[in-house]
Amino acid sequence: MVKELTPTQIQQQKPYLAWGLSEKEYDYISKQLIKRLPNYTETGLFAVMWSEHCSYKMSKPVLREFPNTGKRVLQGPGEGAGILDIGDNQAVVFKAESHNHPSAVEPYEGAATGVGGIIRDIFSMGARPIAMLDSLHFGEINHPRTKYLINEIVAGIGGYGNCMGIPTVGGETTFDPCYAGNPLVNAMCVGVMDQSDMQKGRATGVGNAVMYVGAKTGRDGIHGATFASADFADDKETQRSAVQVGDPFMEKLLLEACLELTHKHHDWLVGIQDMGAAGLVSSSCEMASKADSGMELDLDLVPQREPAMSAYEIMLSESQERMLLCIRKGFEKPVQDLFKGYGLEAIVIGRVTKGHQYILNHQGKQVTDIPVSSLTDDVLEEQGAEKMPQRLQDMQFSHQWQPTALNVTTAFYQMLQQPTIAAKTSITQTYDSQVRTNTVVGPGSDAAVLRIRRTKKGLAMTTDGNGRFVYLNPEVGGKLAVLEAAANLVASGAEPLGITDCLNYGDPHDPEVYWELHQSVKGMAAACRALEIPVISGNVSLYNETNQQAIYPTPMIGMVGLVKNIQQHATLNLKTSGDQLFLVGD
Amino acid sequence: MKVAVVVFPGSNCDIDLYEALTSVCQVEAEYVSYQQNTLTGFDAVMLPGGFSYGDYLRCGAIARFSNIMPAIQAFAAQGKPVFGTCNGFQILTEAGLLPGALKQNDSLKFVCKTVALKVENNQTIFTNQYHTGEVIQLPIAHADGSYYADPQTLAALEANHQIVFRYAAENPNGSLNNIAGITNRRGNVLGMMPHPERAVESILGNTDGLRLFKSLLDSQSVKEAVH
Amino acid sequence: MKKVRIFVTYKESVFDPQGETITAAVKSLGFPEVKKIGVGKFFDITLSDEADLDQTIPAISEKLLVNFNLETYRYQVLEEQK
Amino acid sequence: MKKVRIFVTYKESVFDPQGETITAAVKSLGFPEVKKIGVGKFFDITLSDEADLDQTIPAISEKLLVNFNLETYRYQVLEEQK
Ligand SMILES: Nc1ncnc2c1ncn2[C@@H]1O[C@H](COP(=O)(O)OP(=O)(O)O)[C@@H](O)[C@H]1O
Repeated sequence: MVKELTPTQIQQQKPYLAWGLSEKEYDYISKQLIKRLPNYTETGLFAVMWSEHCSYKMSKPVLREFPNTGKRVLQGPGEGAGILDIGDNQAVVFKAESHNHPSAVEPYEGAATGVGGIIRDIFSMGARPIAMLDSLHFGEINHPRTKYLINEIVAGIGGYGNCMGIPTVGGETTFDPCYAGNPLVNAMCVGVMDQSDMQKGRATGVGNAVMYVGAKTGRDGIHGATFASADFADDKETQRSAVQVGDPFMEKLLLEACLELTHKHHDWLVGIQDMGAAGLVSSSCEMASKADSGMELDLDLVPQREPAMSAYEIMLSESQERMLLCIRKGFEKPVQDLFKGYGLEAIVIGRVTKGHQYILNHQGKQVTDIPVSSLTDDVLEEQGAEKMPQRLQDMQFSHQWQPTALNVTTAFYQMLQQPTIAAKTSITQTYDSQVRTNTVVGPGSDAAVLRIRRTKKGLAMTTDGNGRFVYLNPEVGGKLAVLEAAANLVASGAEPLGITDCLNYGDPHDPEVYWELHQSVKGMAAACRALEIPVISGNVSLYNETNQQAIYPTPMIGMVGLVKNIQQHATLNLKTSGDQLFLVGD
Repeated sequence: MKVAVVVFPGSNCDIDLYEALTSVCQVEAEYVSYQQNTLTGFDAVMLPGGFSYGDYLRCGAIARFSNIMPAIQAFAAQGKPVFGTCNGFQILTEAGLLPGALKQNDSLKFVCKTVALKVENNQTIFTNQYHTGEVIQLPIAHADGSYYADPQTLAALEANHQIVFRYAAENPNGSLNNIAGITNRRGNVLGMMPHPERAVESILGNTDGLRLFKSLLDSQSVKEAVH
Repeated sequence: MKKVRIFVTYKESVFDPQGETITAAVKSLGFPEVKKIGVGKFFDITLSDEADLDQTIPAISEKLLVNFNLETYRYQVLEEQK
Repeated sequence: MKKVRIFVTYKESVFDPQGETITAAVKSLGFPEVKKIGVGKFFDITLSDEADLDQTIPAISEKLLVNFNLETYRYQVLEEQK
């Protein structure tokens, strides 16, 4: 059992510092927002909801640079994933997500659960996932740990996607020493749906049920800091592991059950959201916040895998393969029956309430009573300090490096031997790129192309980024990332429609890192505006550092385009000898 | 002609088979849940690829206890056509409808690519539109496709011409005698690791699998067996 | 509660790619003293006190846990409390 | 030759989807007396007579056989002949 500190002890001993909440934030919460000292559970909820990961408090000011409107945009940033109109009352849904830190610690499960998480984001919008892509950045290929990381991460991505029956159709893989201690694992999922099936993560209607479905809650993925702290009386550390383990089989059942619910039972379902980062707390309070509702949950009803879990642990657990539903009052039973048909349990754990309070009960005690908005909307934004990195200041005055002309043939062969440039078939062959028989162009071309059954249309998709370019010139590098993705789509016969991104950077409190973030986003935003492509979803991963050494600033662009007539898609291979080659552009 | 496509928890190539039958071959097909217990009204049964029960324990080991399996056993015993690809093949071996077993690939990795296959026997209801000795290309996508049987079983398979497809160039998984697909003794149950249903449309780049479905659908023997 | 551990391995005649790969990997890590590594799986089964082990264990092994085309098994009673 | 068996299991707190699925399957096959099935793997290691088990076994376990993020291990000397 956990010995929980009292509110006064928390005020004095400041355990929240280790959980990532600053003193200024703590004071603001206790003096301005709730006007009393938060208890243990509440402090934990604030710490996780106010983390950069959940609140984007430092990146938000920068993200405002991105254009996110356009005639096709049905849903911009703010929900599980963005949605674009592709005609015929259909829509494409996509989002990318990073799982860098979990993959650095436990590469197989880290990568696998990253894939699982992004898939849930797509089907929680009411869409059927049709494709996965990834973007992987490793240290030098001959670094001893790199081979292990590649094998495990690639196996994790394939293991999850293959089992789900979602083809992994494209991606990118690069190698550079800067990623040796901090590999980047970004995954993108694309889904398709009828516009009438669009869902939102909203909990409205006083008395409506909040239902929990999927795997049981364990102590997986709970903020590392709490494990390190001395709060645990029971000393079985060696038997403890907070690593999240993915269960793609469970997720497959969850996917089919949720799609049946969203497609066939509009009248039962009010809102649906996946439990991702910060699990139950973030999904439930976001669902309430977006609808301006109140919510009351009984944590004893939450299915638990481990004994003696505290309220804090239940709320913060990041156990995988769980969804939260808001169900119209009176339809709880049919929902339960629907999920039972897939071997899953759906359980009412609370209700939408009058007012705007977020109330949690655990073992006969009320453990939380705070305004919903205090967790979601009142976060103090932080504008980072910015400074142009020293290396770039120095570079302005130095001469540009000029390659000496050597034997072009030798140089060509040497380039082909670069792992970043060499063929990636040893990776892509371990991914099922064809399942569900829509893959018209799989890995190995500029972009993947999938047909949409029973239409003439297709979708092209690609992930691109180049950390080295961004490192050398963040603004230009940012532009190039967008342009490369767009060029890949156009070369496949598609019109670019929209972007999702993963922004992978170092510690934003470092003014040089923050400057890189800001400049590169400016560059990407400028390219988006020039091409009229909105950014409809994305993800930020900061603190990618080892030994205070940040990775290259590495934004990944995931772009989706529309192929109007699938018969007219294009591939990169030369078709017939005698065909003419043209160089287009500058 | 009406074909049952059986859906187990974790099946994920069910739609591929269904579409190959309905959209491409213009044949009536229906999904049949693993929970059902009858196949009345169907003329052929197909078991799709995927990861039934997550491939936990062994591929196909848990699925073979599904409610539908006795009906499939009875269906096969009547000499009606039963076809399993990938996980479907694994389930058929676990259920004892086909001899042998499928082990983890020698590479220990999942492999998805197109491989060359030699048609070893065109005297089956599934292959009569191919030529014996013909080499075709079909996609594979599996982690556990290495066929194993003891020497006596292998010898019997060879002697009875039950080996229908063999890997023709590289052996992608370490299967014995390069076996990619086999039938039962009677020839009405076919299991194979490659995915013919992924190779039935030119837009997807390959139509070598089409004749397998056509063989079955046009097959005189099927019509006789059924009517 | 009764506790039984069932050990499942490939039959001797069946090639075990995992064992071979692991043996090679261990040797290459600089352990020449390691001659061979075989791999198997085991199932730890908790049963109620009434369970008849001589009946139940072979039954679930044969029905589900073991594929006799490839595998063979042994079991060991870990705990048999009344 | 010396022979050692290394048992690798998930740590107690780690979610084991395979074990859960197998337990459910066995119960539904009509074995209500089975309460729980946990799954593990084991390695049977043959070493030369000179091998220092106290050193080698933990070393190869830690380096290769066990993933300490999720797993834990125990070992048992089966045979120690000179
Ligand atoms: N990790 C990966 N996962 C899936 N596909 C990949 C991965 N890495 C590379 N690919 C695929 O391999 C092909 C070549 O990749 P890459 O060398 O990055 O090409 P390009 O520079 O043209 O983007 C592309 O089709 C890409 O989608």
